[in-house]
Amino acid sequence: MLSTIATAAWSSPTIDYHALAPEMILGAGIVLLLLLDLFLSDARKWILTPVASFTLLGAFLPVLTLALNNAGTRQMFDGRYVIDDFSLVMKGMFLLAGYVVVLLAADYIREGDYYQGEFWFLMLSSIMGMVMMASSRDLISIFVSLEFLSIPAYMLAAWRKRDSRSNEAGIKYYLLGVFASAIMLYGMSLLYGITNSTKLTEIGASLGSNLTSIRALAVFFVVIGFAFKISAVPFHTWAPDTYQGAPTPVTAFLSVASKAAGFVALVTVVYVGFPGSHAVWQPVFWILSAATMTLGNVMALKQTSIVRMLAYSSIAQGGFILMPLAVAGETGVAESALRAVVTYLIVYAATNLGVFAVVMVVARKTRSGEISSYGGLFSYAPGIATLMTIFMASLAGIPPFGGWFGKFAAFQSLVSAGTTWAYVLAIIGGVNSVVAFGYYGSILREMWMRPVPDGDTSPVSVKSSLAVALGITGLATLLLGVLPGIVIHFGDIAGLAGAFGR
Amino acid sequence: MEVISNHNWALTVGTFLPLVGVLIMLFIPKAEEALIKSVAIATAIATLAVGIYTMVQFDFGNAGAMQFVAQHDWISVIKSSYYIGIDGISLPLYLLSMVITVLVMIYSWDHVPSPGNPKAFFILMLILQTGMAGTFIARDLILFFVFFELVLLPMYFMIGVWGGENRQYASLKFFLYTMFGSALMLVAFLALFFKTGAESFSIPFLIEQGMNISRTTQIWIFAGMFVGFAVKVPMFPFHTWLPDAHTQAPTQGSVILAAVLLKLGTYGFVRIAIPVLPEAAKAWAPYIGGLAVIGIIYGSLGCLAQTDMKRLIAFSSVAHMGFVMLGISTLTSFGMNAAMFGMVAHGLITGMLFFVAGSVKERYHTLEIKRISGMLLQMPKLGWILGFCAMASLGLPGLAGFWGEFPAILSAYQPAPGLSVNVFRTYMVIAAIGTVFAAGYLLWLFQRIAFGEPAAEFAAGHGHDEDIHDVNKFEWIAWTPLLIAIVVFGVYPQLMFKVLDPAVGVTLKAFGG
Amino acid sequence: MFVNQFLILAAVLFCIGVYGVIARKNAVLVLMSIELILNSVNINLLAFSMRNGSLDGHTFALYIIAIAAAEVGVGLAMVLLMYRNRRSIDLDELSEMKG
Amino acid sequence: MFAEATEVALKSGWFLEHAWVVPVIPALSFFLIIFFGKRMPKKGSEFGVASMLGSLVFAGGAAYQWIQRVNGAPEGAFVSPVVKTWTWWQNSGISFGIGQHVDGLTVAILLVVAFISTLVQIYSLEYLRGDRRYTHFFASLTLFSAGMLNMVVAENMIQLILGWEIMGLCSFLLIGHWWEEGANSRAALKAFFTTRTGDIGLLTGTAILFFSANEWTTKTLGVSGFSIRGLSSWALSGDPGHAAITMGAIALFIAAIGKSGQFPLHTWLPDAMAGPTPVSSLLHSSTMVVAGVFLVARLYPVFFKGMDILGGSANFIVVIGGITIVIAALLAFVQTDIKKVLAYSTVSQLGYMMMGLGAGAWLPAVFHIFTHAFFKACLFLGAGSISHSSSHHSFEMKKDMGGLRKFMPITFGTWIISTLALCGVFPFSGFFSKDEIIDNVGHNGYNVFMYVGLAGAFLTAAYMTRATYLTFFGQPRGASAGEHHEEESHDSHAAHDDHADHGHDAHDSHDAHASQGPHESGWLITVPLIILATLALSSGFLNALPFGEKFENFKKWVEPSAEVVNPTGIAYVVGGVGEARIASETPTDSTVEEGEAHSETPMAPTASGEDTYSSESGHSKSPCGTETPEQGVCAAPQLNHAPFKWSKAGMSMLIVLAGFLLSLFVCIQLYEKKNKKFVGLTERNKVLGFGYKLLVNKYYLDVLYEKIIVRSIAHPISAAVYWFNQKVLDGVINGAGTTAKGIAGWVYRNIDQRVVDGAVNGTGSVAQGAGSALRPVQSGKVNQYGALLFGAAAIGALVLVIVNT
Repeated sequence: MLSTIATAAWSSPTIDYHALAPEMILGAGIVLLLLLDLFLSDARKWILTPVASFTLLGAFLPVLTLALNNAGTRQMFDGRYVIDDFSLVMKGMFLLAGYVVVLLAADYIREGDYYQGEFWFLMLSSIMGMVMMASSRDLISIFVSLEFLSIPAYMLAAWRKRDSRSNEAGIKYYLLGVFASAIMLYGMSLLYGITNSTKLTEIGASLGSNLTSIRALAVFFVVIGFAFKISAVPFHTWAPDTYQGAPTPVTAFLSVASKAAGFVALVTVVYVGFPGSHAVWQPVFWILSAATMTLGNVMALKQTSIVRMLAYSSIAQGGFILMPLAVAGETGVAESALRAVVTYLIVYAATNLGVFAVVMVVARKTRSGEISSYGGLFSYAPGIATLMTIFMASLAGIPPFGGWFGKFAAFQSLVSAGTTWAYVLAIIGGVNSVVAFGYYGSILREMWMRPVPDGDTSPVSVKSSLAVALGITGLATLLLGVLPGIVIHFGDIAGLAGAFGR
Repeated sequence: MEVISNHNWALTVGTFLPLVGVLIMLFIPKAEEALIKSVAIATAIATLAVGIYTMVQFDFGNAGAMQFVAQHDWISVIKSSYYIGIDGISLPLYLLSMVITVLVMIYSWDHVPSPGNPKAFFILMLILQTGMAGTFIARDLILFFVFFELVLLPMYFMIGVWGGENRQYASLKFFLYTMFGSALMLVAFLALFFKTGAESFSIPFLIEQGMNISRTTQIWIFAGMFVGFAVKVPMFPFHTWLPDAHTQAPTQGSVILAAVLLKLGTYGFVRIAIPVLPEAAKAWAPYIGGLAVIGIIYGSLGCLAQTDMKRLIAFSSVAHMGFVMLGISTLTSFGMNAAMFGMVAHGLITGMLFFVAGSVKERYHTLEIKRISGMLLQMPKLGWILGFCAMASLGLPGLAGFWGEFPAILSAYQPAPGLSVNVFRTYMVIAAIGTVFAAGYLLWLFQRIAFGEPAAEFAAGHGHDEDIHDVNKFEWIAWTPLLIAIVVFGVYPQLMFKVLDPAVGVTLKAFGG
Repeated sequence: MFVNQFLILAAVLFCIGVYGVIARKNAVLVLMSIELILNSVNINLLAFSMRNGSLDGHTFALYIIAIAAAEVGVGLAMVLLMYRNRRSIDLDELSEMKG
Repeated sequence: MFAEATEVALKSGWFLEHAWVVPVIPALSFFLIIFFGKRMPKKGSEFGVASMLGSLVFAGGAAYQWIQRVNGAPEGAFVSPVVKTWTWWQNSGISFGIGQHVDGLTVAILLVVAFISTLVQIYSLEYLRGDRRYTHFFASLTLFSAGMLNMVVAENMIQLILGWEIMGLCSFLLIGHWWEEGANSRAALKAFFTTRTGDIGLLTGTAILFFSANEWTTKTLGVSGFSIRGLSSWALSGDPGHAAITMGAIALFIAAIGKSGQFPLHTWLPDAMAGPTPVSSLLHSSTMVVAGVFLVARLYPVFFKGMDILGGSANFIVVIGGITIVIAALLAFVQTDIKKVLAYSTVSQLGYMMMGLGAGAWLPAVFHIFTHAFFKACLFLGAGSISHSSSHHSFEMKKDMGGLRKFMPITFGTWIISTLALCGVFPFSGFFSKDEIIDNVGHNGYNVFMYVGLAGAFLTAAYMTRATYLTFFGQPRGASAGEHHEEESHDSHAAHDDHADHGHDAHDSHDAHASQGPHESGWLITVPLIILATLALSSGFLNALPFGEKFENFKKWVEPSAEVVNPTGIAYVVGGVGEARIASETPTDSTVEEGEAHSETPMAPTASGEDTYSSESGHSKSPCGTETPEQGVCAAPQLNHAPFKWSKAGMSMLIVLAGFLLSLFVCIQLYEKKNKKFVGLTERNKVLGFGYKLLVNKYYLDVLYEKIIVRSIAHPISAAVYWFNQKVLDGVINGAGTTAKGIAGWVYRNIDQRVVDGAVNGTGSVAQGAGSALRPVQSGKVNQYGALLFGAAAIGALVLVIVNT
């Protein structure tokens, strides 16, 4: 039998270079970084930062061109690698998010003398993994890009070598990550066994909508793998420790980009691979979503360290993003659910990166990660405080800042499903969004209403790169809130929902 | 709805002009306090000018119809549009919000509460102004929601930063309450949207489609909106945020809160909940009325229990809004008119009372009713103004308060067809009893604070003298318009009713008038 | 063909691996256990591939082996780092951050 | 019978057409005083006096022209009131008008009010000279008059309520005029609060009547259900359902009880004496407190039907009136404060009026308002004069008065005249009104209440005698005797002490009084007294029944004749075509009005100020009130009048005389002879034998009177009543506040702060708690994380497997 396969004629696949341009540019950039790092003297390593950032922006250009000349969906490797609106939007998001992270990290890395070259190299590789993830439509490529984006992330988390916390963060992230992906792989292997294919479309076709226990098991295990990535309760345990231990820019990166990547994978798998078996994943997502936002919020209320609080907050946000998926299988909801997820991801990315930018700015001054260190920020750094207020309000979902629209879209798709469970989840979500203000508000309270803890009211100095980051994220947050139309336009991605054939 | 006036830019400008002012102020250094204040006040006055222009251009003969209508795409993908317009119901509140803002700012000229920082303070007030005005002109649920929420943060900071000892608790409570309400409200809006075929969020459209929804569904959707608006009103039992917020808020905050923010809730009922969901409104009316009268009695009792002047006034708001809600719950245009009038009257009067309370606090450094007395001897003008407001507030005929209160009671005698007459007549009697309580607590307050000899600790030569001075220039400027308005609307209520009446008639089409 | 035995074997390996991950305190052993799981997956894939007569399973397995190697590399590096920092590779000591 | 109605033009006139000006004048002058008063030479008082004179002139003119109008009309014809309405505001088709409704009752009361107000203001010029808040005082006084006058001319209920409430406000301000003392402001609060309690009735009653009547009135008369005219005719039209009108009437009467100090809401009235004496004289004797009575008289048809007056059985009004008479009169015995005596006497007089109205004696009751105003005002001003000039600003009869007749002859004389009038002694005015009431009450079959009335007369005579005696006879005591009070004692009875009225700056003049000792007051005080006394003497002859028909002018002028008239006939009376146009000019005016104004009466006279009415010739007894009119409407119920009999009059005279003598005797025994006399008596009783009994009998009588009658009346009964009054009723009124506060406190503490608020805060703390409860999950141990991860997976898998197989 093997012989027959061996003798099968080899035909090289046609490659659409325009479609692959982003990945290629990234790859080129990565290589360039490696070489420069090899040959540059330490004094001139600063060049690496611009290289990294320009690589990302460069990779963003073809994404734009692809988006603009809408030649419809481009497929490669007989549909295993697809560039459609959805993947383009997400690629764009990953690249820009990556760019902002570079801005955040620039000074941090340089001052910390943390092996700049390797750092950028790993970060770009991880972003590359994400970019690939957005297009993967095959179990293998999904797995590969997943590891591609994870493994560098493990190392980035443990980046501060001599800091035992960073180390601990890395190991926890790593072990649990690998464990989860192992479980996921087991699920994938079952899937392959059932459907005799690794291509999502075929899997979707042959899975259909009739479920056996083994199929359910397979689907569930796969879902778990990504549930870990998006740190959904109860697969979230790594997140707080890792976020707290990892270097702040890395935390920002993990909490935004890699979470988003997890969602992308999840959406792809669910929409393309398991459209029929929503009987399995809908309840799973329902439970995950409810548990995630509730537990995330409740835990966040208790935190005193800002970063850890943000970790739980981002867990809770993940819960909100999951909400629409819990009803995505209902008639006619798929599209709005997908739109909601994407919109929310984009808004969340902009806001959360902004938050971390502020955190870094403040940490540079106060040298403390405690929430209490934000006391009286408004009195000596009104600008920063105002920005933070905007970000917090956005996370809490208060108009007119971006966040409200993300929540709105989520609620909208829930209500449009119109089932009792949908309404129940909507109510839970509503209550949670109120509880959430409990801790977002506590930061506002610190900044506006509390005195300066150590009475040091010297103005805060903002590094230019951070200033740029703040500018971008702040503007984006505001713009997304006032004119959400622009995102939602990108979010208009019927292509993927097509798999639902209903 | 067809565009009646070609001045439809007026509303947009009137709403967003304050934000322009904010932008300008952002670039003025903090130290330039006088400049900041004058820019802010100038902006507010300019806004008011636009508002007055709107009023002048307003076609009163056609007050029932939407005017200055402007409609543009906004978030096309969720079928929500930037759709604004103004009619007889919106106009008074729209203007009220502007007037109050101007007056409050003038008052703030030399009353910026600690910890100072007028820049932020005035900026917040301007943002508030935009939110309030926008809510009153929004014709699109999502737009309404956005404006409705927009007022939250500024008020949160006003209370939390410039408030009293217990401000942080109060502000957070205020915020969580309102947010909880609006979360459910949003869900209700969405449900409404989908039940009407997911075609549009525009209120007129929903009014046409709303009655096709099945009764039970309507009731559920209404429930969501009810919570959202009732918290804002606030109706018993959602009122507990109010006393804290009012007591802790700075004077300006209390005034704006009482004068305008509370009206957002009642306005929501009149503008959205009731016309869109007539069936549900019928089903809910008795309960709303019931809660309203409970609120009346309950608020009054609350007042009698208070030892703090400001808190007393705050509770009186609960009682007064009870009258408003009673009027609304009758679902008759008579009661609705009364309610609308009551809103504005309450805005003027209670706003004024809070101003006075603020000035009292500023002079005596306390609001404890026990400690203050003989104000008439030390500050006759302030004392008599307090007396005047108390009289107006307890619904003395010839002053604005009466025309909100009495017709509301009257209307309860004959609720809309389909509502239980006996129930509402009972409400009527209870409400009438409420008026007595009103007289009770207000005069009681006035008697103890204004009459008698000044308390020893504040008598001449006991340290506080320099603070204890009579009404000053800025206070006069800020108060006179309110006082005059109270008298004018009291003597000639027709001024407002002739604007409200047609609009209310249109609103209540579903109930046959 | 007799696929089931392979599947059972894979399942058993999987369980052993999971047990190892949960029960072992020694980081290296945990790594080993994870390897076990991965290999159980490989066995699954190969078995299915044989049954279905398609090469995808094999391809997948190859990828897994390759990436697993990389993973273990990173993993061991981290464990080494841990040993440097604390002179111990007992996972229970990794609980500075909690709550 | 209705067909051959003959159209006759009724006279009208400028003053009549413009009666609404009467309240407007003082209203305007109020603002003048407020804004410019302080800067005027006379501190604004001149505005007040001038405006009151102005209103007096207008009222007089209106009265005169009304009389012309009546005289111009054929005998017994219904003289339609001069009505004008302007739409004040409109709300969903319901228009709230404002305007005037001028008829006999209106002009009568207008005249009284304007007149008394004028005198009182003149009086106050002197009485309050140098007062700290002189200007405020006149402002409030003027505003008060405006309110009262407005209520009297009111065309509809809303306008009436307006005036009613303004009076309430002013009484608050005036009673509390010297608010430095807690007692005064408390009294003010109490007064306002009590009357306000009654107002619940006013509001609900108005609402009930409006909604029940509006349809009918709009249909038939083209006026809203608030219109007094409309309500009156509606009440008699047979349209109203029994429940509605009864409820309405009762509600309104509750308001009247509050305002007119009827039992059981009368307790505020005596306390209201805390105000300056002119205030007591104006507000709490002659004008404001009769507002309640006026309300009943104004809407008489409503009460007539609602309370089923003349229905044979006792009704609410008459009962309340009766009780009030006795209760109040008894209370008057135990007072030592002269103003309180007068206050209670006022209450009991109001009781008479109510009883009269309740028993169908409409005219005598109204007439009693009229006459009572004069002599009661006179009495109060007299009391003021005493305290002002003789008793060192004290009102304590026993402590500070006595034997004043020599010092203040004018005051004394006027006092005596008014007292006689009050007691209803022939030929003083009181006789013609009060006696008529008693008489008609009996004649209408309310015999029990006739006796109550007579008993009241007896008591009145008795307590007035006592008061007079204590004040003017015997030896000067206390302040009148020139003693100086220690400041403490001075303040000890501060509540009724006018020392504050000169302010602290005027202590010299203050002491001047004392040093001079008792003396007659200045002309600004005595002149009003004299005028009032004259009227107290003479006003009765306006309706002197005993002297036959031609003396019954008041009846002729004031009482509306009960007669079926053409609805358009009434409804047309928008004050002539001219005013009709005015009415129709107001944009939001109800179209109905124009409708009936123009279409329904084609033969509408063109001359402005002429009205049409229709009378049926040879029509003996009107069906009004008894059965429903077939066509047309009634404006007033058919009442019957008791023929005057000297016998009855004589009887009541005797009773009064008895009361007088008895009281006088007792007083002499008590206050003149003191105890030594009967101390000796008892000794002699013990010592002497049976034979002297007859002699002794006198003393037995003495003892009898003193120990038993007086004591039993004075102490147990009236003390009991007083106790009941002070403790129970007062307790209720005051207690209402305190208990309310108590409840409030409890609710606030437990419900509001604990339950409602607690629920909210509770959720917060729950969330917090949950947070800490969940922390162990985040143990930080990798293996446990892994276990959790896989555990969740396994459970999920298990569930799915089970579900899907």
